[in-house]
Amino acid sequence: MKYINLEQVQQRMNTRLVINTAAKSVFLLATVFGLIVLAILIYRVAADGLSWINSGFLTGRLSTDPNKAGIMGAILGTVWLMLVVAPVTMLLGVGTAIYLEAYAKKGRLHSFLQTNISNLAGVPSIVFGILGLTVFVRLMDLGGVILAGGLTMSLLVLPIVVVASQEAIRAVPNHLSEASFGMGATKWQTIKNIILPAALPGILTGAILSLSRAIGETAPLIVIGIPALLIPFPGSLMDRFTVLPVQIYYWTIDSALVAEYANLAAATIVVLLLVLFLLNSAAIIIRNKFQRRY
Amino acid sequence: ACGGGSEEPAQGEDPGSEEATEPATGDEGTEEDAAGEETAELEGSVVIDGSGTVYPLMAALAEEYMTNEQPNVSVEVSRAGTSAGFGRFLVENGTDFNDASREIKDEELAEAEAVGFEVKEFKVALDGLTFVINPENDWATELTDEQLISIFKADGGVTKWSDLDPSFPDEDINPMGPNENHGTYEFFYENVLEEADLVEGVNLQQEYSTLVNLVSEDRNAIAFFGFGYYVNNQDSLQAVSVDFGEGPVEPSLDTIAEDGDYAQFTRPVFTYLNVDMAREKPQVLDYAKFVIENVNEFAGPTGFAPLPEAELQEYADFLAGL
Amino acid sequence: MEASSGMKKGNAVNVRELIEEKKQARSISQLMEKLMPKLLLLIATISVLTTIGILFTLLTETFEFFRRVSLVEFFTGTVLRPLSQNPEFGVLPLIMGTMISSVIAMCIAIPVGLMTAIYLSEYASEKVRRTFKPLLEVLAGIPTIVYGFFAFTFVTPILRAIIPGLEPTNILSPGIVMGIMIIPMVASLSEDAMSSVPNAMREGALALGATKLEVTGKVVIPAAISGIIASFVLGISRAIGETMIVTIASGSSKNFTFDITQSMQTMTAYIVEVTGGDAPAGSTIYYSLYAVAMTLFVFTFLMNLLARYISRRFREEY
Amino acid sequence: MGMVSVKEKKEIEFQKGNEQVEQKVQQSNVVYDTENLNLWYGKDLALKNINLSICEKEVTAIIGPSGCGKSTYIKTLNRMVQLVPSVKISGDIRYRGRNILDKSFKVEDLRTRVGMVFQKPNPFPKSIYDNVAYGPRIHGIRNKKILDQIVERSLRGAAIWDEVKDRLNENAYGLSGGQQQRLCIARCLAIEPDVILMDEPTSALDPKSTLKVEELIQELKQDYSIIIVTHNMQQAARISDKTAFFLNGEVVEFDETDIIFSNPADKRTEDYITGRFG
Amino acid sequence: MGMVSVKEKKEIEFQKGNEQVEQKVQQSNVVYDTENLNLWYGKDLALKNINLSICEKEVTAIIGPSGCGKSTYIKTLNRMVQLVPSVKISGDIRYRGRNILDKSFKVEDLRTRVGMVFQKPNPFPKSIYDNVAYGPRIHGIRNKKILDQIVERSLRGAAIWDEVKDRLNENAYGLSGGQQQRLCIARCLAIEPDVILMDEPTSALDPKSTLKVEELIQELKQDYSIIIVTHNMQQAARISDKTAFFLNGEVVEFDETDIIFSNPADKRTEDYITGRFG
Ligand SMILES: Nc1ncnc2c1ncn2[C@@H]1O[C@H](COP(=O)(O)OP(=O)(O)OP(=O)(O)O)[C@@H](O)[C@H]1O
Ligand SMILES: Nc1ncnc2c1ncn2[C@@H]1O[C@H](COP(=O)(O)OP(=O)(O)OP(=O)(O)O)[C@@H](O)[C@H]1O
Ligand SMILES: [Mg+2]
Ligand SMILES: [Mg+2]
Ligand SMILES: O=P([O-])([O-])[O-]
Repeated sequence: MKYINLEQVQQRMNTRLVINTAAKSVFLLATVFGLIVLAILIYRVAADGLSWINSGFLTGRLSTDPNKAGIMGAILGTVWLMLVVAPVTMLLGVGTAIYLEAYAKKGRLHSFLQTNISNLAGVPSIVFGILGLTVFVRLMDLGGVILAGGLTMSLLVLPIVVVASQEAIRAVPNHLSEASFGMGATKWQTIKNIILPAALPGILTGAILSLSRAIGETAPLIVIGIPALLIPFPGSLMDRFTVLPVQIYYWTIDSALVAEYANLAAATIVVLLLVLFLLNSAAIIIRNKFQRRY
Repeated sequence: ACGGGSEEPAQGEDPGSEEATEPATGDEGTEEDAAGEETAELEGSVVIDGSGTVYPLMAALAEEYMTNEQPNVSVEVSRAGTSAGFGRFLVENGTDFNDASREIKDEELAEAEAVGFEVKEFKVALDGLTFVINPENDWATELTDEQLISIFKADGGVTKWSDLDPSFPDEDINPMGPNENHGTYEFFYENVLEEADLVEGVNLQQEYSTLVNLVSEDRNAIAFFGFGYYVNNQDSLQAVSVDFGEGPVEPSLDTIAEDGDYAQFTRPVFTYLNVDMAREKPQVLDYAKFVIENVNEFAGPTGFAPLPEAELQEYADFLAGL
Repeated sequence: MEASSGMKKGNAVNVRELIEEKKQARSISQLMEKLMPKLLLLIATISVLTTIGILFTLLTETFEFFRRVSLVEFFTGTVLRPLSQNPEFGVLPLIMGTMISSVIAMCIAIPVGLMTAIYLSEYASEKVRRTFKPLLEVLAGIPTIVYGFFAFTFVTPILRAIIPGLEPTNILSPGIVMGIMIIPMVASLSEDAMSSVPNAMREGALALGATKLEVTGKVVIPAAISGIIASFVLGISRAIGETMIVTIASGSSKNFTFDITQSMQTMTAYIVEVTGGDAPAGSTIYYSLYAVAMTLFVFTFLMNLLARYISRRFREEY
Repeated sequence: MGMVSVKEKKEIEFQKGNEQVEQKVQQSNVVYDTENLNLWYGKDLALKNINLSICEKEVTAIIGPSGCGKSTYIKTLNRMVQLVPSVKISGDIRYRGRNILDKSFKVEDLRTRVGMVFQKPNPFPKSIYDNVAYGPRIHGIRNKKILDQIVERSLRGAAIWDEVKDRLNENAYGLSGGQQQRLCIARCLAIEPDVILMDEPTSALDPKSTLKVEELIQELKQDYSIIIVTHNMQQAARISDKTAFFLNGEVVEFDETDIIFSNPADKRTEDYITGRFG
Repeated sequence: MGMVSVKEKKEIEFQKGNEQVEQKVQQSNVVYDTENLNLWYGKDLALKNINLSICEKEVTAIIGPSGCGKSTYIKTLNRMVQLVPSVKISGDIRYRGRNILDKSFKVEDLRTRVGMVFQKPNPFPKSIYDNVAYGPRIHGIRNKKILDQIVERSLRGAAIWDEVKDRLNENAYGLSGGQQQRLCIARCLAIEPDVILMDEPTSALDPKSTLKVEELIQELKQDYSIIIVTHNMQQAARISDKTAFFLNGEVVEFDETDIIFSNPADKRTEDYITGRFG
């Protein structure tokens, strides 16, 4: 006895295939939707801002006069901030990742640390701002300076680096470290000579991604307190500063005061996106170039 | 010179009482200081926070000072709002100046005393409380002060335009303004509404840009804020001419001046100086002097009416005495 | 070993002896061996300290706040007027604002994100996937301030042209833009979950004559469901914590309403507003900041726990 | 048709031997008929000019060292190989006379007639019942009673009914590897296929489960045509009627299993079978 | 000492047979001596009462079906098995008389004397030179000249020098699988071990490379004691002097390779060798 009637199957087949094709188009549409928004966003921003970008704008000092205003101060502020964030996050992030992946026994401590990190990854950035305000600005009495902002940002992006580094380390095949152990290498020798070099591309990618997150963050810095007008360029870790996204924020909300500020904001966005684009390209290049071959 | 200056200004001081300072000693000091400072390269920072309304004026001054006077001094201007600004001002090692679009309150002065420093009030310019409506609104371009108050007051009995005048459209009015964070709100609440509650459903916003947008896109909106925000957005807003009893007066730099026709809705804006800071840090004092000397020049372009010279002279004298 | 090292063909070097010789030098590496784990543990505790720091700062000030304002008033009050002469501290308007903006965001992000994930994981060729995924990641990497600007200057005007009565600052526009911002997150995490479903399972279904859609709907999605739902929950917690978009585009009215055309404030935007430069320490409003932040923290914390729970609990075993 | 391994032209004698094979093969009913099949992964030629006829209700074993193209060939028979995007195919494969490589031939159709069992058991992460009912359901059978019957019959057919009949609603991953593999066979039987392809179906199983599956195959061949890939020569010898020996993408020899294992025509076959390489 | 597979007490005859084996084994110099070794992964007993003596300068093959504990045993010999946290061990393993399971025995020391070659070639993602120099370097040898000598000698020893001498600075992943495996052997030779453990060193290689590695093993046994795991019985027969047959974590039989393959004492050995299971 046959339950499956081949003719019926045949008939239904056509409907099923049509539905499949229709669904595929809908899915494609959804995928493209995000990209269209991206295109519009970039087009809009470029249309508003591109004509405002010139060497004066890029190298000039901040000004209340839109025709004189430049964003060098914000660029330098961003660079200074990264000078804090990059080393601090790398040290803390990679260190934590190594500990978790190579040393911590899979037990209570390990799962506690791991849970803690994934929870930190989900804490809103503004709460980190409050932490920074309370601990670095007030308690340690640093004031709203680069160091305070940088440390706040470091803690904010720490989970990104930890998780990325963990994944990179975990992706180093066991047989490599086994080979090293098999030669009589100690654990730290193996980590230093084999695991870290092999995981480096992944770690770097994570580091770059975390930096680009830090470059774009606004809320925590606003909470820490960044002046709306700051003309001198920052010159040390203990200087007050402003950064690109904060400048965008102020110019956006002040566009009611001076209409051209909207253009300045757009122009600054173009610069910021360009920086992020470069960083992300670097990440992708690293990822592709060092694509694992083992 | 120091002794004379330092005694008086602290508490509840009325700007008028400054006449008491001796002009003679002050003059000498000023010249000396001025002579000394023209060559002296100052450095360090001056920290200013406070009113968003006063911000454009103070920012313009600060920029001028840093670019053309003392390039090594960093004057950073924030704009948290008058009250929030006082929060940062009234602490130990707080800000050097606090801009305010209302007068300092007694409690705030008391706090300064508790912390242990002296506060000096400077009026810096005059601002006209401006009521703005949508450009499409062709009926409410002229209103009496009473009508305006009745729109914003809780029991004003006005919710529709037609409540003001039967010839107006039968549509709901959307009143709005800056929120309680702002001195502008407090001035309006205390001096115009005389502390009567605001109407239910008034839309209070933190950012002036939001208000400008709201009004520019809503023909039933009416908002109040500083004259400067109107001047900069004349394309998208129109100001209500206010009839204080002698015919409608359009707010303008002339009418909002101290003796102008719009004076009833005019208010002074201030900056408050931490005098102890000025004594400690030469750049703060120098900057204060610079502000007083140049503020009138910057007032007009940023949407404020200038102060009488005499008043400024008093401040200059006071500073010279420090 | 002695026996073996003697007969090595090499005459010049005796590695065995060299190694024995260098054994002393190895005491440094032995030291490192002992030191590193301790050092690394120390570093690893920083992340714990961060959490403790957050809890500590939030809790002490929150505690002070609740000495001034009752828990009941805070959590049941529908009016938030912190600066008023007679202030009221009901947090419900902020929770409402947060919930509504998040719901709007997820209404966009979940369907679009999931469909994108399905397309990329099940339909797209390897080449398409390799171009689209980084592009979407770009979308995820755009700073939220840019999205705020976009919502305020582009999306809102368009929406206002379509929906009469929409206020220039409203919760709808930032909600939508937030949704767009979260699409890549949902898409990418769901895609990961779906691509990690073993191909063997797809092949099993295909070999029975199933179409791709049937494979996706009846095999891949059920198998990946824990990861997919976790991506939704993480998306929601991202929406709850998002700050700049709402700060710029939804105004600061503390309305307690379901009307999405109105301006509303979220918990995050409230924090920005109150800090706005620097909060006046010691006032009740200053403490309210921490109470709201604590509420926000608890919200997102619960969401994260939920996500973890889901991805563990509902993981299909295969 | 039949097995023709086109090597250098000199090997004429070798070719002659194969023609004999061809004749033998033609005696029974042909299900699958592969002609001049070439298959490339990108630029790598993985199957070289395959000619092979598979007969009805027989077990045909495909043996050969790792990487010789066994899996590739068997997956070509239900076009699963085309899931790899870089695959290019030339030649003909006729299934019951129709060329399955033809555009007009719907793969979904083909695959409802040609079931497949994979190397690693791959049940869906669903209940045992849903696993078996999956195929009938996608083909439109919703009636619970009919589904129940199909499930029971298929599980019985796969000799696993008694072991699972009390836990049909439990997740299939609770079963042992051997049970899972028989479940996969049941799942395949549920769509009432004509041919069953098996790619090393026992290589992930312990000896006991292997035995069970082998017995099952012997039974199934009453009703189905079975093509089985294995790299266990003993297994091929035990269960198959015909055996094809693949090497480097070519069919070296295809004949009755007895002949292949006792008296292979090709030296390489002999070398492989006696374990001289691989 | 020697091989004693303690089974149920009834198997007395079987035990007797083993005692004879023991005597044979004692004739040569013993490198490794395993006594009553039990090993658990968590609660699973993976090695059951293993007794085995490995002799100097011989190739000892370990065969058995998948999962019988071959890898586990060989990894116990250099304590690599302890990288799995759940592992528990009882019994003694004496390497040249000293118990390596003793706390005082540093694993690093042990592993500089006992090299290991793995199933999949696992060169480091470094240059060929750096791969070979890795071991000497971590043991403190920095002198470039000495390193050069070591590298050359090791590569020669692994019969790969001629193929790579012109590209020492290229990445090791540019080599073919078989070359990589010989490189791994060279890397292991660079620290001049006493014993070399090999876990299915050719299972990932093509027949040609397999042959090369097998030849190499034959050569290496002049200087080293080699223990090799393989599931290719032919390979064991070809290259080893002694063979141990593992089943379910136990040593079923351990004897001269010739004897194991021609005349095994145990029925299970015979069954396995003739392909009746596995
Ligand atoms: N997806 C693929 N892409 C590219 N090449 C492939 C792919 N799958 C298989 N190949 C190559 O095709 C050849 C035949 O592979 P196939 O899997 O058919 O071998 P097999 O005989 O099944 O081997 P095994 O016994 O290891 O399963 C091999 O050289 C293999 O490397
Ligand atoms: N890391 C581990 N954790 C738990 N159990 C393990 C682990 N490694 C191996 N086992 C178990 O120990 C037993 C012996 O495994 P082992 O790898 O030694 O077998 P083998 O003989 O090497 O098999 P193969 O031929 O497949 O390599 C198996 O049952 C295996 O499942
Ligand atoms: Mg295969
Ligand atoms: Mg093994
Ligand atoms: O911003 P304010 O001037 O109104 O305080």
